[in-house]
Amino acid sequence: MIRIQTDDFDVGQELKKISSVDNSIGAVCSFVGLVRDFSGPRDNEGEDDKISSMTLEHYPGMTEKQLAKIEEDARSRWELSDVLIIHRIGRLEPKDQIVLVMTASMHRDAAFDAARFIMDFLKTEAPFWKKEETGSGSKWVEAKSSDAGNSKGWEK
Amino acid sequence: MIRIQTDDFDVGQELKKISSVDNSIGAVCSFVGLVRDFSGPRDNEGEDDKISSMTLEHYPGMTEKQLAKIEEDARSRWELSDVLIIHRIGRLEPKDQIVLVMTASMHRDAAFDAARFIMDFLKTEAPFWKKEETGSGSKWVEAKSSDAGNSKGWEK
Amino acid sequence: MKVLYFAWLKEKTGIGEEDISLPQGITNVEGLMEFLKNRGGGFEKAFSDISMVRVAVNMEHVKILTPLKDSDEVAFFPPVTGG
Amino acid sequence: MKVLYFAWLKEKTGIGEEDISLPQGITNVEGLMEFLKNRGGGFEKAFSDISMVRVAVNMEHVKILTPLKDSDEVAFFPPVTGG
Repeated sequence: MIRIQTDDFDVGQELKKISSVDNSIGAVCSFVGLVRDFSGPRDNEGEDDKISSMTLEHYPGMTEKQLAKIEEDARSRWELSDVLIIHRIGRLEPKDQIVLVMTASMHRDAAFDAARFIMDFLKTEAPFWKKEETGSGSKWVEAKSSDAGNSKGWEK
Repeated sequence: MIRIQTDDFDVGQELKKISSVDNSIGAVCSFVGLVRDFSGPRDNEGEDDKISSMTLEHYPGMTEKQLAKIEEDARSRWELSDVLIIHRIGRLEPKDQIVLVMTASMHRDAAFDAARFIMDFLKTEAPFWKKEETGSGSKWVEAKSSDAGNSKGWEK
Repeated sequence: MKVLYFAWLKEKTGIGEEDISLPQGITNVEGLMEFLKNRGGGFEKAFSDISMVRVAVNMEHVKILTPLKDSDEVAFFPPVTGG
Repeated sequence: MKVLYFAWLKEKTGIGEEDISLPQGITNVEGLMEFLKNRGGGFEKAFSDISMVRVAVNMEHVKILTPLKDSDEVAFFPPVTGG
């Protein structure tokens, strides 16, 4: 299931829902991405570069389409009982939750692999853009080349 | 932090605590193991083999010592802001949560790797034993050889 | 055709979305980018370095030599940074 | 020395814990297992196939040739199945 929302989410509640789907679920892997208060390598930045807030923009329609494709791809690679992807949009502050990927399976290897796979592809395929506000102004976050490398690693 | 307890845990609450430790945390990976209602390959078992409950025994003292060692080992391999391991003991029923491993880091690769590493070693090093109750009696769960293989894979 | 702009491409062009007819002689994404850049002003800035621009046609990521037809939805945006 | 039994070793021997003196001539884990097995009854059953038994000395996993001293805490149990 894919959810794009401005509201926060509760991982405990989502876990309760997903684990009650089926008595065969033995493993649930959950990944949560959080807003940090800095963006680059930590020691290169002064107080002015501390992030006070962040705004997440997306491409409605394409986001859901790309995430559904990633979910489907994960389900074809691993035996998964359920998959949940929640991504927040709008204004967020340091420590806020941005994204949740939750994968449920009979086996822990499948749950771990699938969650990581989904995060790697979400980072390179899902049309979200972050703009950070700092003491010295606002700027669009630049993509990391390591993210492109991570999703390439899954190609068969 | 290591906790051995009979009580259930709330992953959402634990996540809130761990992510408020430090504004540099960008990634939290949580693994939850759940009680399934069957143990072997699914289609080999009839109604009588359905698990009605399970009892978890452990070796007090050694459990904490082994888990602390696994946590320390994970912290030496990856840059982690925090680590939480909760393992329940006593009587559990299908769908109940058994174990939580939660790892917080600046980066998602470290969080994923560390959580998986801890689970792999917990499965082979931490002195817990499961006894399953089914319609046809009770039996001690046998260790899976795949678990031993998983923890060997991390050896340097 | 519907053309969409996101993140700093939206800020530079000053618009999020517009409806245009596929211009005469333009057959692919690269041609459309050149056409938009030639409008000058914010569009020239937005497309000054096309190595910084990513494209989706009908909500799928595509390369710049992808052919276009008038019914397509084309979106321009920087490399994604979600998650 | 303190000797502990867990899971089905506890069920077969009928005890979870006992205090014994390191028996004369016993120098390592293997010797102690042989000694316990020779008690007969539940102990003989518990140690009938030592490939099924795992050992910890002072709460560390050890191999069966590990030497023992009288102040050690020794535990016998099946392969672990937590998580």
